[in-house]
Amino acid sequence: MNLLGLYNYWIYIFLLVVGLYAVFVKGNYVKRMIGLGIFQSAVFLLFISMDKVEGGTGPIFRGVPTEGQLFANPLPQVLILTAIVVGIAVTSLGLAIAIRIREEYGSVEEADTRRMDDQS
Amino acid sequence: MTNQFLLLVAIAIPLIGAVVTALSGHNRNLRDSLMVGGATLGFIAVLSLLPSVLDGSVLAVNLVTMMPGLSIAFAIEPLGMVFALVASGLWILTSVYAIGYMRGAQEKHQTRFFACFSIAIFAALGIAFAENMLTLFIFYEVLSVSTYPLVAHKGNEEAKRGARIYLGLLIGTSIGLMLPAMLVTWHLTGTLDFQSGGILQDNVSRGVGAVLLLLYMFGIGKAALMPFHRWLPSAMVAPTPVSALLHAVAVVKAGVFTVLKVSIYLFGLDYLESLWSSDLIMWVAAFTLLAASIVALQKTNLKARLAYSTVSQLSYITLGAMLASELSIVGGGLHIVMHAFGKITLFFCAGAIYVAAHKTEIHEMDGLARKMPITMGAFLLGALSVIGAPPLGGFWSKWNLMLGAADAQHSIMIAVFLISTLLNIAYLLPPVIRAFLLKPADGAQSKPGIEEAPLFCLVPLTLTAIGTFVLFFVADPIRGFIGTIFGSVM
Amino acid sequence: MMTLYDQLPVLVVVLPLFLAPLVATLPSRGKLPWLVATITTALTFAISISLVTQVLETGSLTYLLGNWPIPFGIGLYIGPFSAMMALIISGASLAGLIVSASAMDNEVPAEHQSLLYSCWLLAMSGLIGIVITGDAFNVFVFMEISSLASYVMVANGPTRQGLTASFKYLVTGTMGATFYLIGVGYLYMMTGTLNMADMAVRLEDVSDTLPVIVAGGFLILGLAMKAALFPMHAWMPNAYQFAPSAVAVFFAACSTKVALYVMLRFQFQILTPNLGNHLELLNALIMTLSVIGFIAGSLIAIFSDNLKRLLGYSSVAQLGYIVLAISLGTSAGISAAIIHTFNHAIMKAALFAAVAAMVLRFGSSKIEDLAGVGKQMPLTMLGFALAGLSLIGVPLTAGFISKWYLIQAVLESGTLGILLTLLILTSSLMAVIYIWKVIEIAYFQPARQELPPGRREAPAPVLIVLWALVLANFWFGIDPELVLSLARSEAVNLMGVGK
Amino acid sequence: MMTFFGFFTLTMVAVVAVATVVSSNLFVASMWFGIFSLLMASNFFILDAADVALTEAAVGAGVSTVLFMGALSLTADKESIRQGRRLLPIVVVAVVGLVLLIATLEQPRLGDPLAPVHQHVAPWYIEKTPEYINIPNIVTAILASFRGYDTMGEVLVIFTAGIGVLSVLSFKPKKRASISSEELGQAIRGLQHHAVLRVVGKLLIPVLLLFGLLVQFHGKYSPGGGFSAGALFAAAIMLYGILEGADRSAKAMPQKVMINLAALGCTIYTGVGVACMLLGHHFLDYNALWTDPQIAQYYGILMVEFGVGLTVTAVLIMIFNAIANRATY
Repeated sequence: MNLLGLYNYWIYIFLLVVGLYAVFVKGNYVKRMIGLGIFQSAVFLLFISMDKVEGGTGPIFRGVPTEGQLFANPLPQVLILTAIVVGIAVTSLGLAIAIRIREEYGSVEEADTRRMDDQS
Repeated sequence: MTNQFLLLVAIAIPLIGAVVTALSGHNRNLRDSLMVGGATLGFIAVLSLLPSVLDGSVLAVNLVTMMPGLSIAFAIEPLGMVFALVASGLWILTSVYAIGYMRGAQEKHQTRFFACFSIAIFAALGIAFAENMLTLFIFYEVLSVSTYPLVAHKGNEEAKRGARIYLGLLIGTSIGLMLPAMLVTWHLTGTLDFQSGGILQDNVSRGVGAVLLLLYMFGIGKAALMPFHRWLPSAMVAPTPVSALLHAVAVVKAGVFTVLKVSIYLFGLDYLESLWSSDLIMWVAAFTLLAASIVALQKTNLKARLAYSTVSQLSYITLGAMLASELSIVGGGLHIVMHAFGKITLFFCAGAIYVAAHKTEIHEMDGLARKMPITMGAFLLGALSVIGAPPLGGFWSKWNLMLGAADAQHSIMIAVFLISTLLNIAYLLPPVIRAFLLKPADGAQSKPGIEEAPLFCLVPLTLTAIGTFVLFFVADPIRGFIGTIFGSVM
Repeated sequence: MMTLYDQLPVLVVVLPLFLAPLVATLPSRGKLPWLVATITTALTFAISISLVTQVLETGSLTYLLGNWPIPFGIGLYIGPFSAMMALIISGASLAGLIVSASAMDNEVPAEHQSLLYSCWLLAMSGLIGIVITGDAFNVFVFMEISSLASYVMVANGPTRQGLTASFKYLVTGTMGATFYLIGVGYLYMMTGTLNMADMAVRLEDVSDTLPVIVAGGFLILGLAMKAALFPMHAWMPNAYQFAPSAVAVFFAACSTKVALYVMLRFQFQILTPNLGNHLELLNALIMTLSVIGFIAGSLIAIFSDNLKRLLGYSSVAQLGYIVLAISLGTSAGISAAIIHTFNHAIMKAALFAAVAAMVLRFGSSKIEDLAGVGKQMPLTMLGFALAGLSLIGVPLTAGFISKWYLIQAVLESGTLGILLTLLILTSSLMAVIYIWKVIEIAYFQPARQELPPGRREAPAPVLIVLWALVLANFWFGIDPELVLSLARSEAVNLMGVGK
Repeated sequence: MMTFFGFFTLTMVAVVAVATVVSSNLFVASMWFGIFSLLMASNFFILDAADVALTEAAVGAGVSTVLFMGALSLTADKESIRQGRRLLPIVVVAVVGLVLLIATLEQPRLGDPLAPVHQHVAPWYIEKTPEYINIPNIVTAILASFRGYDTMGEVLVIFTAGIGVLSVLSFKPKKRASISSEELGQAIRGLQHHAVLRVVGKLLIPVLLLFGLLVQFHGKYSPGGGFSAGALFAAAIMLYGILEGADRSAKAMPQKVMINLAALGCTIYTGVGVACMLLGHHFLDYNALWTDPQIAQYYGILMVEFGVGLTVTAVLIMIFNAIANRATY
């Protein structure tokens, strides 16, 4: 259990790496946004993994709270609710820009747009 | 009005003159007369400061203090006074001459030219009266920048290239070497003020001080110590009045003046003498002095030859400073004056020759004296003065420098001075000899009769030539006046 | 019962935040959105001035949001540096807005302006929100507000390159923010709190553990991306070049500096005491990057043929100076960093204001197109030249004060200091070269295109802003006391030792 | 059992993530990405984060997938094979991963009750929420009151995104977006020719709306709140748009109205805060609103949550319409 208790964090790291890789390597603007999405989700996982308490329940009172009743940590959840909305905001803006780029340049591949910018 | 105020006025007049010139550009007669008027006014203002300095009272103005130990402040001390007098005095003649030259040669952008010209003088006065290194530095840079348009005046590629080298070297050395030296100085001493006896010796180790000296001496690019002398010849693309201003009055003199100030008031002679690098600089100066003269020998273009002669003459003063004996310092101070008059005469003549006969090469000048006797006569005087032959002013400065060398037990430097004197003769007299003794090569188009340059040019060069002669007799008071730096009137 | 005076700390961000959505709903035609935005900004500017005075008189201010005790609620913390940053941000925004009064119409279609000005206010309040908060996560939230608004403004640039620039900016910015969030996450994991001051205290139990070191690394890395620190700078020159000129005035003065502010807060308030011997490693890393940054930045600036781009790269270099000062880890370093932050803001704002005017008249910011601008727009070009002197660091200008303090701070570190000094001066020389390059073309070359007589000099509002900023450059070059005192007291706050 | 299920879904997530990145057909990729979000959501649920799970499901799996689809229909559905330099990125990424991996060794284990996160601030929330605010859902309490300032910033982020997308996409395109005719028709007509889909879909819409309402106003007792509710409403509208055609949904709710609603939402939130100030309390100190603090908090939270829901809904619809109707220019 000791090391398995880190499994969540390892997965988060893996997702982070995959997402970053996509952002760095992919030339397609839409694909990059997807990579960015994965990258951000990784961070969600990081935070949410912190909130778990062994033998605890979700941070919602059902009936009267008994003594020694364990709850998951509500704070990371709040933060990630926020972060998720940031994520969708960034994604939608990025996609909108990508659409315009396609209209202006006729392509959503960075290689093409850069070439055209260099020519102009 | 108080002397403090007068001091500020004296510095401000050229600046105001620049503005007035720029505004009155539409009417050139008005403009030019205003400029000459301003120059005269400036000279009078500076002159009127003389008495208060002579009676030894300290005259200082603190304009702004940015940080403790960092301020824009002015103060008058003998050396600065001399430099200021030379600059503002020759400014009058140069501007008169410039008017004649520019009109004679139908140059363009005359207004810009004259405006920058005045700013340059403003900067020179600022340097002369600077009370601390920072102030000096500021005006030093103003001088560099304000003379760029003058050098680049012709506007063709060659002029631009020359001007870039000019500015690049001056700014580069000052920011790359002098500024760090200042920063370290302030870091170690907490001040940049000029104090008699220097500010470094108490709280800077000899090792650091030696490095600082190197930074300062090579950082003062205007003193044209080799290998940072290239800017001077490349500035030769400028119109001749500019060369006169650069090589006799403002720029180069500002350089060597700074050298003297730094040596006397930042390092102090005793401390300076104790640094290993002062000997090194001395040898560099000696080398520059001889090498430049030899280069001058090969130059066939008159202005180029004069330029290298200047490089060599400046090293006299640097060398004098490094000898770090009172006599040699005084000799250096004197040389600022003497060389100023001698060299400006030579350049005036070169310009006059160009305007009247359109000749720039020395071999073209055979028999020129028949056409332009006055000019060539003045040239002879100037040359002799630079060589240092009595009864001309140049003699005294060299004399004092040699005494200083003896005084500082560097007798070998006396030899250096003597050799260079011979070289001076070798490169300065040929033009005169050709002009007076040989007969014109091209007999065809040479019709008899006088063809002097316009009066505007002729009068100033005559006056300066006479000046070199007069200075021989009034040298002693000046010498004494500079001597008061060290308290003792020699 | 709280008076208005007590509410100022939160009003400085709430006021624009409250009005921004309204601006978006205003009719786009006409100057109404601009007017509202400008008035709001002016008020914000006034508030930040009073905040600066408050801080100078009574020391740092704190404000509990929702009146919940920290660390459980979010608390605002306004120290000297925060107040100064708020002043810079609102001031830059005001300058930019005044410029945009005449410069925006020919770059952004009218029907978008209400949205644009709404974003402008959001960006401003976001940036201010970052500098006045005392909560690590809250920084992230406001970072996102300002960043998103900035992406939008860049994307609305006149040319299509605005879009690619904006996308690049968006990707880098989001990565930076997320890295920052990771760092905060690790700190939270080890301390259980999000309040910076509280973090600093509670980290002592776990100082020098791996997660804390990682946190430090990620925080610095993320903020470096946001601050366009070399080599994460690629987005910035593009963003400045292709954004609407007026927006560039605003950004150039403050946007990246906010990230540096946060970096400085974390560096000294949280990391320095708790990284043990790994701190030197971190500092050494940052220092190397900053040095490469300002040398490379200046070098590229020399060879760039577009004025906006040139200034962008010069900003890369200038930010390098600030980061170098931070990396020294001394109180002199803090002061130097703060001083240069302020001075660089006023000089860059002035330069970009001048450029905005030239673009307005010549329709291009290519340097060779601006030949002879010195004759055709004398006042503008003179302002540019003077601000350029400040950028170089000529005495009597604000730039000189910055350089002076920076170098004095650097010299404290012995032989290394000498080397750094020489490098700094080298890059100053490069600054001389690239500014001179512009001046030479502007003054000593025949004009490429003759402007119609009526439209030569820049419009009055731009000139007013430009010259106000230029005069500020000289004012703070001659009497830097205000900036110095703020810097000193911040240094005392962060290091406990005054200088 | 639960932990095992956790491992399983986590592993799945990792696999799906790889699949998302490698598949060069972008439609497929965005589908994978939707599944990825769904798995993520279920993970969050396992980790006792019901609110987050709900929001992630609605936003990540629902909305963002739709947006990606719309975007792809306007750009290109395949990415070109040629890609940038690989070596440097791989090295950088590997280093980052390695560093983090090492760091995990000194991290507290999953669910460790003694971890610092569970010591300092969190217990206070759990302890004080009943006393100060007295609503069962602690997350909502923190979100809307203790850290209400963050949430306000959040609303403005989403608002910024909304007007941003609008300002970027309301430019008249210089040339028609070059997409195939049936894609174009698709975008306009939606799925009108698929009768079955339409009927089923139509049935879904009211359900979504109802669920949204529940989440919105019951969010203080059970998981939910403005964000997830707004996402659900928006999802319903999007479904309508997909079925009936984006032009219809756009006609039904014109952008101008949406902007005003979004702005209204923000203004409600900030307005509540300002009201507290005017009443002489701190910004967002709901206790100003009523004599009894608990009731005051209750209504304060109610109002700001409504503001959140309004803005999120309006903005998401705005974005959807902007992207979907791009094709119809």
